[in-house]
Amino acid sequence: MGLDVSFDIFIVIDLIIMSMLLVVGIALVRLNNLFAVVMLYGVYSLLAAIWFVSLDAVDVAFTEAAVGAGISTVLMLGAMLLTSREAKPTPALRRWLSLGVVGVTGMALFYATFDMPNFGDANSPANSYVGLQYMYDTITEVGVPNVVTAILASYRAFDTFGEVVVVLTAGLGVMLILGIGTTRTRDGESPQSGDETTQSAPPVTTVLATENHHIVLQVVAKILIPIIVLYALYVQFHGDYGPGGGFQAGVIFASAVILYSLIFGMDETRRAIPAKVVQFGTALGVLIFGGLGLVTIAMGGKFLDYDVLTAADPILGQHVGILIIEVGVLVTVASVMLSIYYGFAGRYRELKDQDW
Amino acid sequence: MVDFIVGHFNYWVIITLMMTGLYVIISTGNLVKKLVGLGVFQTSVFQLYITLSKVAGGRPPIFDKLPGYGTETKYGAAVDPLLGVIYSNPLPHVLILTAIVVGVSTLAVGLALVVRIREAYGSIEGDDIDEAEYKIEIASS
Amino acid sequence: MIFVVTIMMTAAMAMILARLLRGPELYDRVLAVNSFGTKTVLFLCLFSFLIDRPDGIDIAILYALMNFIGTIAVLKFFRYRSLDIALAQMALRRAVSGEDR
Amino acid sequence: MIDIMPYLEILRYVLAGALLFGGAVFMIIGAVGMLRLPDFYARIHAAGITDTLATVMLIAGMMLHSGFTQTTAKLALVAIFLFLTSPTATHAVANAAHKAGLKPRLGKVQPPHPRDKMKGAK
Repeated sequence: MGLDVSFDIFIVIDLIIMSMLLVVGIALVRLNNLFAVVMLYGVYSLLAAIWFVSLDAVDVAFTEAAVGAGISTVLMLGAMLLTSREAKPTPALRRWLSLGVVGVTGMALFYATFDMPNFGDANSPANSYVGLQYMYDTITEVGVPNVVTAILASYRAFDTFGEVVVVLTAGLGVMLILGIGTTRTRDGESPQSGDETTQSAPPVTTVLATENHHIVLQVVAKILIPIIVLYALYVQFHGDYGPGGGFQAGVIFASAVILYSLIFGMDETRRAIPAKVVQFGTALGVLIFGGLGLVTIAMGGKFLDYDVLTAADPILGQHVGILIIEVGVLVTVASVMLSIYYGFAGRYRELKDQDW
Repeated sequence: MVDFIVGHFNYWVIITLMMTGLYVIISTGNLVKKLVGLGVFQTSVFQLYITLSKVAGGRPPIFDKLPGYGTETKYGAAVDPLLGVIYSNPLPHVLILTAIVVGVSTLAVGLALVVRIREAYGSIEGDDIDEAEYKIEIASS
Repeated sequence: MIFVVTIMMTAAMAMILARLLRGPELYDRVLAVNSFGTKTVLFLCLFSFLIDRPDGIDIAILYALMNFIGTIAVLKFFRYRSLDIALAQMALRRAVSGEDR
Repeated sequence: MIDIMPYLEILRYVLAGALLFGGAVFMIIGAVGMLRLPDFYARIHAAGITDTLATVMLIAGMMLHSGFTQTTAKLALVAIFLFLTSPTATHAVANAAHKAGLKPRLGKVQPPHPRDKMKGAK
């Protein structure tokens, strides 16, 4: 068994994954209970992650599993909590009209695929020029076994820098729209707008009731959270040799803190990681990234050209440069995800432990 | 003919998923479900890129044992015997890696807007919002 | 050998997916998602054995953790605004399903 | 003294195959149970089978198959995490469902769920 087995043996697995994806996609259309829709979306991005693994895209599968199935489920649940739980069914006319539009677009795209290269074709235009050249150059110029990290962090460092600034801007945007949860603590009551339960709930502090309802969850969380953070660091530093890197590590770290806040409550989390630190962290990562760029210019190279970092051995300079910017990406992505979660968590009152 | 179908079957599945996402975006009035449809649509675009990058019989673009540094100059790299192994194309993976994280960031901003719309208009169904806006229009004019 | 086991694993995943789509109560769906996640972790391990690449197991470890966080999040958020709504709906559903729906 | 190493090698793979196959069979039993059992609290037992027994057998089979390598260490990590998280998650689901007032369907005289009526489920 192993890779020398002929290519078609994986078609069976691909077909199964694709059919499951289609089933979940169709189910997403028909469901109106938003909880079910959000959970199905988590399953959908998980199946997409499996498909990426079978398509040899291990880094992308890693990110899709961490981001798609983890963080976006929690964010959507946070948003759904503040909005409604049931979507209104769509009227029949609108359903048929949109089906028509979708059908026409689908036909056009379907027609467009006729002259696309066959699946897995080695000398298709996409696979034969730039991608191949990166494979050759990485050995000599960057010396990092994981070519994807080499391209992401070294060849396209400027593009990754721009992308980290995009993540920062998204964090700022959510902070401006939702605040970072300070509104709740200032007047003790979240600005819960008028909905069914309009009675202003008393300022709720998570009273650790005598008979604690979640002793099992708390014990397991106490065991798990340090391991998750350790795994995030492993993913961060293992990025050069296997799937991993700054983005995935940041998301895993953020989900560890989110798990802590889910079980121990928002006030404990705010005491552990105050909102100020999270805000500072979002900017710190970009500072590290940009700072390294300026350092390379100061040392005579171009912006984010790591060869000059260690004049003796350019390959070592590449390793050092990649590690530093991965730390920058980790800090920014983790703090942005946390600040977004703080923004959502700040707008609803804390559920007492014995209620769930 | 069969080779054509097997070769293009991935693209047809991806187009179907893309159209499912598009249908959800267009047909539903609920803003949160619209964002879920957008997520489905985005993921199908990522799948298209990654399907293009797969090379038949290839392996993930990670060198097992890093080959010795080429003695050649920086650009005339000696072709290393290790490269006899087929690897999939790493470039689309890089593009999609950043696209996923940017996608989640925009999703977060979108959800934040939905929350504020809910607090401003009291509902996140498309037509209820129009009614509320219409009433505000009438009240203010 | 591993290929046969992987195919059996996907069959089990398909059944769990059926329960996920059909599950009447939300808690059936939460259970199905959690069980589907566990099966996916094992599927990833098996699949990385099939293609002789140890990288798939990293993703399996990651998803074993993420699955737990997702389940806890759904459970907690479901209870937030539903203290009264859920009970009413469930009672109504049971009453309706008592007679003929 | 005959050299038994090759036989051990063969035994290892045979045992690995048996464990893998057994794990897969129990996985399918759990999945069928999940699908067919009438009530939420019954389905939790089906989920239990797959979370504990099938997982251990599959991971043990894979560990045997991969011998003493870094992959085995990673597999051990997967086993630990699965063993830690999935029973806790199932406990949390059951606890939440019970607190939300989901009553188990007791007694044989229970009217079949309307959905199963067409299939004539008893």
